Amino acid sequence: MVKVFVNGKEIDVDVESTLLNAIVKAGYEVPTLCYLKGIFNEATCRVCIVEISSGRLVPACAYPVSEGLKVFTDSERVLKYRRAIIELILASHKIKCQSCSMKGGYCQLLKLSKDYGVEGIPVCSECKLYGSECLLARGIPCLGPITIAGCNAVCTNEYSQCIGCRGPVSRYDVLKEGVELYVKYGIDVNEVLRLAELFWSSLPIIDTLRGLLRESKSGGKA
Amino acid sequence: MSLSIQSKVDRVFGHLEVQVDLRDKDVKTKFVVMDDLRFFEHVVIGRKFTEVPYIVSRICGACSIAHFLASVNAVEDALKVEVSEDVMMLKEVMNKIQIAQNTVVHLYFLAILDYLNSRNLNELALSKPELVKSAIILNSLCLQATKLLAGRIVNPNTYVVGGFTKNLTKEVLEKTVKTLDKAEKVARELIKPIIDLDLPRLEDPEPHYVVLDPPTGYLSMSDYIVGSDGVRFRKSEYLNYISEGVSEYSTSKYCLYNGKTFFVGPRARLLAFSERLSGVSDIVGHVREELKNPFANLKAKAVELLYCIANSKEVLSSLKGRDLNIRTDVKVRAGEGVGVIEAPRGLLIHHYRLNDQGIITYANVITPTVMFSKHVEVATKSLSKKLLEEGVSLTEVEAKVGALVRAYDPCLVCAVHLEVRR
Amino acid sequence: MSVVSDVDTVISNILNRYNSRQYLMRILQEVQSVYGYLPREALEKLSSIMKIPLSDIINVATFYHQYKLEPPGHYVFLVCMGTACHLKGNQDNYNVLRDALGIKEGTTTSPDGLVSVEKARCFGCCSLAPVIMVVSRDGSERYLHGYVNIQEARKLAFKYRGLASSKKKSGG
Amino acid sequence: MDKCCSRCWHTPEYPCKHYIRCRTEGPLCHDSPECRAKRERRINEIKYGRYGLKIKVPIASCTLAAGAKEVYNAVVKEVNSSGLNIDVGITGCIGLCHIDPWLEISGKDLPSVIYANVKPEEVPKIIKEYLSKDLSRAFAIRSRGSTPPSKVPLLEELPSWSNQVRFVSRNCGVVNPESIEEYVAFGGFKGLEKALNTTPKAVIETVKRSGLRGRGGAGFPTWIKWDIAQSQVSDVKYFIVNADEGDPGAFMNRLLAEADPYRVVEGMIIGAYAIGASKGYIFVRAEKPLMAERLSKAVEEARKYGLLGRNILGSGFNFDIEVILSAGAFVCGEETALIAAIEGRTRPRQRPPYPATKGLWGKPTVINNVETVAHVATIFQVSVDEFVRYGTEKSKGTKMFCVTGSVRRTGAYEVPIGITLKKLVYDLAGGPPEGRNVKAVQVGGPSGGCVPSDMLDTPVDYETLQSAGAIMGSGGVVVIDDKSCMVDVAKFFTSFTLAESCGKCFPCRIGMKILYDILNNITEGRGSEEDLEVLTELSDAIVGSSLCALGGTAPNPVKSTLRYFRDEYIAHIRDKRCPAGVCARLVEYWIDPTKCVGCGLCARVCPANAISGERGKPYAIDRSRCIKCSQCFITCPQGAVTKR
Repeated sequence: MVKVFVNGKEIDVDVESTLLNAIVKAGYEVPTLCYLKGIFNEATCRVCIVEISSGRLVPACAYPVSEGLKVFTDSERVLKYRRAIIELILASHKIKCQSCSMKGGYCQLLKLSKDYGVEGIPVCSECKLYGSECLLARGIPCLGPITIAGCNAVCTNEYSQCIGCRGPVSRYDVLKEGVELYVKYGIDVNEVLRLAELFWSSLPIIDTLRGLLRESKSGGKA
Repeated sequence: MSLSIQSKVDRVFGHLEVQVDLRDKDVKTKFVVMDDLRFFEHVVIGRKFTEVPYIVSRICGACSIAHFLASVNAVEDALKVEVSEDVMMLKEVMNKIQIAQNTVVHLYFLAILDYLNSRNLNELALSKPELVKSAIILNSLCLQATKLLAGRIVNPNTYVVGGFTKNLTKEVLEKTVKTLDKAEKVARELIKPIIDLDLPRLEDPEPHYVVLDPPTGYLSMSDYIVGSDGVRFRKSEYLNYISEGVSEYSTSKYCLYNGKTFFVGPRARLLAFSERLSGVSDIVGHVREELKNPFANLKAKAVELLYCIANSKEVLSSLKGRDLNIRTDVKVRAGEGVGVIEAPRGLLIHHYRLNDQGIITYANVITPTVMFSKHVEVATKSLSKKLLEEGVSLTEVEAKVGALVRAYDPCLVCAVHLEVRR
Repeated sequence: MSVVSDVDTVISNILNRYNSRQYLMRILQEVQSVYGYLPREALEKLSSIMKIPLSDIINVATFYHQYKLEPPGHYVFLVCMGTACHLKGNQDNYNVLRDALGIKEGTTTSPDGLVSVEKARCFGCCSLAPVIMVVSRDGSERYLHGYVNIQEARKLAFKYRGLASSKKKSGG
Repeated sequence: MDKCCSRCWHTPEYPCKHYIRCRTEGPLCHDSPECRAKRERRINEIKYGRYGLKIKVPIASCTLAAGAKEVYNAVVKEVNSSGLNIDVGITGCIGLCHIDPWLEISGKDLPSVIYANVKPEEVPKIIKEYLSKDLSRAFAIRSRGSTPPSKVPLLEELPSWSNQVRFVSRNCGVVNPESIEEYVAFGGFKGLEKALNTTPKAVIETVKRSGLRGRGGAGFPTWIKWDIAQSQVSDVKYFIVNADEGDPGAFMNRLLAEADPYRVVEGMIIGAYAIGASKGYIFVRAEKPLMAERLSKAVEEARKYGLLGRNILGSGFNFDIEVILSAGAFVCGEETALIAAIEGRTRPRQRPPYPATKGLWGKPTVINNVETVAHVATIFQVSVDEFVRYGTEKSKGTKMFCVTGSVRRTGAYEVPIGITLKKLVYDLAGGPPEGRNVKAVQVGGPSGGCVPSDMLDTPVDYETLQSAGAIMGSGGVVVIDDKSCMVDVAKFFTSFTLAESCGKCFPCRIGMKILYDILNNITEGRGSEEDLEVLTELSDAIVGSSLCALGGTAPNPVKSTLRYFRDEYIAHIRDKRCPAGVCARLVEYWIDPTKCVGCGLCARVCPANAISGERGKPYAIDRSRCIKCSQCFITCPQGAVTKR
């Protein structure tokens, strides 16, 4: 048995075991994608990275424990890089992935991407895929820029505004970009907000959006 | 013997219980809707007129297009928007195709089971595979056609107040026509078993009905409503004739036409305009004499199924030649408007009031199910009476009552969204 | 020569010398030295004899740069893409070669199948940068050209295509 | 290495402990003047040729490319035809690539003279002149004790030589790389004999005292690796030498292995003895045939003379070496990937467990690079004290650097660690050619970084280079002048690592692709200011979370260029301009009327019909219509189309 410290919590684990075992034993959680107990621990997805005493980031699923090792499962760096990795993994997926219903909708990756707020692909990207013209340019208030992709842009392809029935993107920067887009095309932000409230009024993110839109309004005036 | 039937009616859109009380000599029946209230009329208040169709189309997954069109009509009426002839026709086509699709689902997946003594679709699929198969095919064909015109199979997104956003090109229309052509072939075969059904005999105790009254054509848009008593009135006056009431036992409202219970829907339409049914007159002949029988709603539906497909096919082929004028620009203004449409289950009324920003300040919606809810009670009552006199077992009665209710094809989720105004 | 006919003999010869997973790399090299590339049949043969999943073999064959899965030309231009060579403009030479030999986008061999042009890793002759090495298909001949500029690259292209065509005539 | 007489009883089966020393210091087991004389004669023959005259021509990949083979043939032809009594031998590359092809003539009582850039046709003249003591053509003279003063400079006085410390490369360009006898004559395998007469622990102790650090890149102290491996209990251990030099711009390993392969073998045997390994592998690029050939030959020879195999030199220690041809993948520089390659698999794996504990086939394995083991051999041949005389506090000894790119004297130079880059670039390599200025120096290959010209005073050792954003790497030093675009350089390295990424872990596989795309956009004038932030963040993420060292260092070029040359990025992004005029999409093409012959090819290939003119007269490019596809530039047979 060796002693390891998971987020400061002292715990004894078997010599052969990995950091993941220790962390789980200590009652903490680390997300994993490629790891499959007893079958696959090649540490390829890097989602399970944690920080160890030396400050290095190591994959929990493959890293062996050692006496007195200190592990931090959610230090700032860890979260930042884990987020970046999830973004990278998503970047290699099709946009469809966001609406993928494989595994009965229990896709680990999608869950993670929600947890870590990297659901950032807006419907706009799909419009571009289909090469349909941008309604904002026509002055039609369209929620495309701030709505999660995955619907194949079924509305915008028919030249009718996106009403955000799939819910908003959870990434602040994307929201921001979207709002900038509205300002750029001179869309009345009240219209946008009204439209957004149609489906999202119960979601916490609507407040963020409100704030952004209000800013843009004041900015628009100035 | 137990003296009351409390029959949970399955194979309908929503949760319905029909109570037949036999304690004293005359039978009491109750049409008890058990879905929760869905205050849609409140939801839309304060929204912009452009959004209302989006919202109300989500009242019902089965007939979203009907609600959509009705509310669009209402808003256009309120804003005094004169949409072009083409748009009108296309709307009608959309509606017809949707009626056809609804009919397929109702007839072949829900209602017909009562007559082919199979408890559920699986059993039917085992006993009559080709029937179920072709029903499914027909359904999907109708859905395809819908998708082509309305953009989606539910909650259409190709139309905004003032006209179509989608550019309905020649290709699109041709595609639709092709699809409908396939559908028609299937339908012709498919409706035979319904037409030949041997329905339970039942004389309609209250043969009053209300239908939309188009100058020409069948299932066309119109501003006038006509009752079986010959009274014809503008849609905007509907409140003077059709009164809404609330029964304490049900979450849905009921309607009375001049204080009489009445029914709407295919049977009513057929009774009114059967002679206008071009192309399918031969079949109409079969069913016409039966139409007094509430059960005959099924046959009426079957007739409409074929007509809708055939007719919309013609219309589209006539349209696809020329270039369509599909947009009318909209000026926001205060106003009041009523939109009426013949939905799959009958007359559907949407009624809004807009202020000068185009914000909804008042909304009222009356769905077919609400209108014929009382009539269902009356009909079931007389049916169960009749059966009891014939001295059939209660279970039998229950089954028959269920079949009758199903023949109306009530949509409870539509019925209950209404806000209760006392 | 038809590949399929003598593939068995070739493989068995090689496997007589080394027959174990650890020599897979060497074995593939030998196969390539015979054919100039790795014919599908050979790989399948290997996998069936050595009891290695074909996927594993393909994995190795595609992972390392040396292996080719399509037949190369009689001569192969290996354009060094080392740092020094890059800085001294071997990218331009590469483009010139492709252009002169009319090699289509996405392929490495000229349409007439005579010569191919490939990017290569540093030969360690950075002192002569930019460097272009030319090897014959069977690897028997190796010519190394240093200080190449685009004019010379053009000349080289034509020179070796000429050699290759003469080879082809002589049934090489 | 023939026996002196029948009394020499050494055979590979029953080896003699003093076999090696016996070869150089005359017979030891028995005392006989004639035997001793025989030995001395042999050594003299080796050094100065049988007739006191010897011509050495370097045969190595680089010199061959420069035409050394022809020179060699010419020499042989001349000697045979003229019937002169001269030995003609081959040798390895001396490291001064700018004088290739060269040859060296030496005589017992004549100076040993080096002739630079020899052409085959001038070989007869050279020989004639040398014999008539006319050294006008000579490049330099090797000082040997007392050399008669002449106007020909001494090799040792040339800046490119005087600043070097030829420690591990002492034999390069001196001995015949194919003859074990010569190697022994020049003190080879002495170190092995010494080592075998001590205990493994003592060997490691010696290495520890020398403070030798891995010359492969990371600079991990060699002795620690050995110590861990030595302390492991295992039936079999492995010692691997990584000669798979994939690092663009570095060729010192190739040079060493080609010029002095036996040194590598000797070092290997010593290391194997230290950790108790019974089997060794040399992993060498198949793309470098000569290197592989020389190494395999060296192994065979050594085996023949009982220096490999059972009971080496009677020490009871068994060890054998196998040369493995690598099919080539840059990632094999990563220890675990190299092991995978030897096992016939691909791709690195997560460390720990480190190879020293669980390596090849799960057995303890030590992996050193060529230069490291060569150093070990030299340390044991010469002495630790000699080694530690050079270098800095933290990193001792000397290191070979390959200075390439825009310098006058490209070559591989061995210098004490801690020498400044300036010295390396200007004094040794002679600085950039006329009219060019050094903009940056790229150290450490694709995983290294760029050091700007104003930081050339940084001493070259592991720590300071790291703090400067570069790494020592295997010692490739590429001098970048003002004609090169730093963004393009970064893009180049990124494309390299992108192509070489094994694709096992996400950060490297997809991160590098995105990095590359962004850089590509920038070089094509489609970049935005935000991109720079993305670059930085992404680079950090990749470094922080990649599986192996390749991913862990791959973004270094981007990071360092971003750090020192942000202005160039900005120039590309803001005013869509490539300051160095490299990025094809951002430069202007124009036709040099003096060079243009008016063939009209360019006009024909131009997809935008931007080129006009009439046959025979200079053509001209219409800037407004030019789409910068660079087709004309590629097509023009005269090189008249130029970038600006």
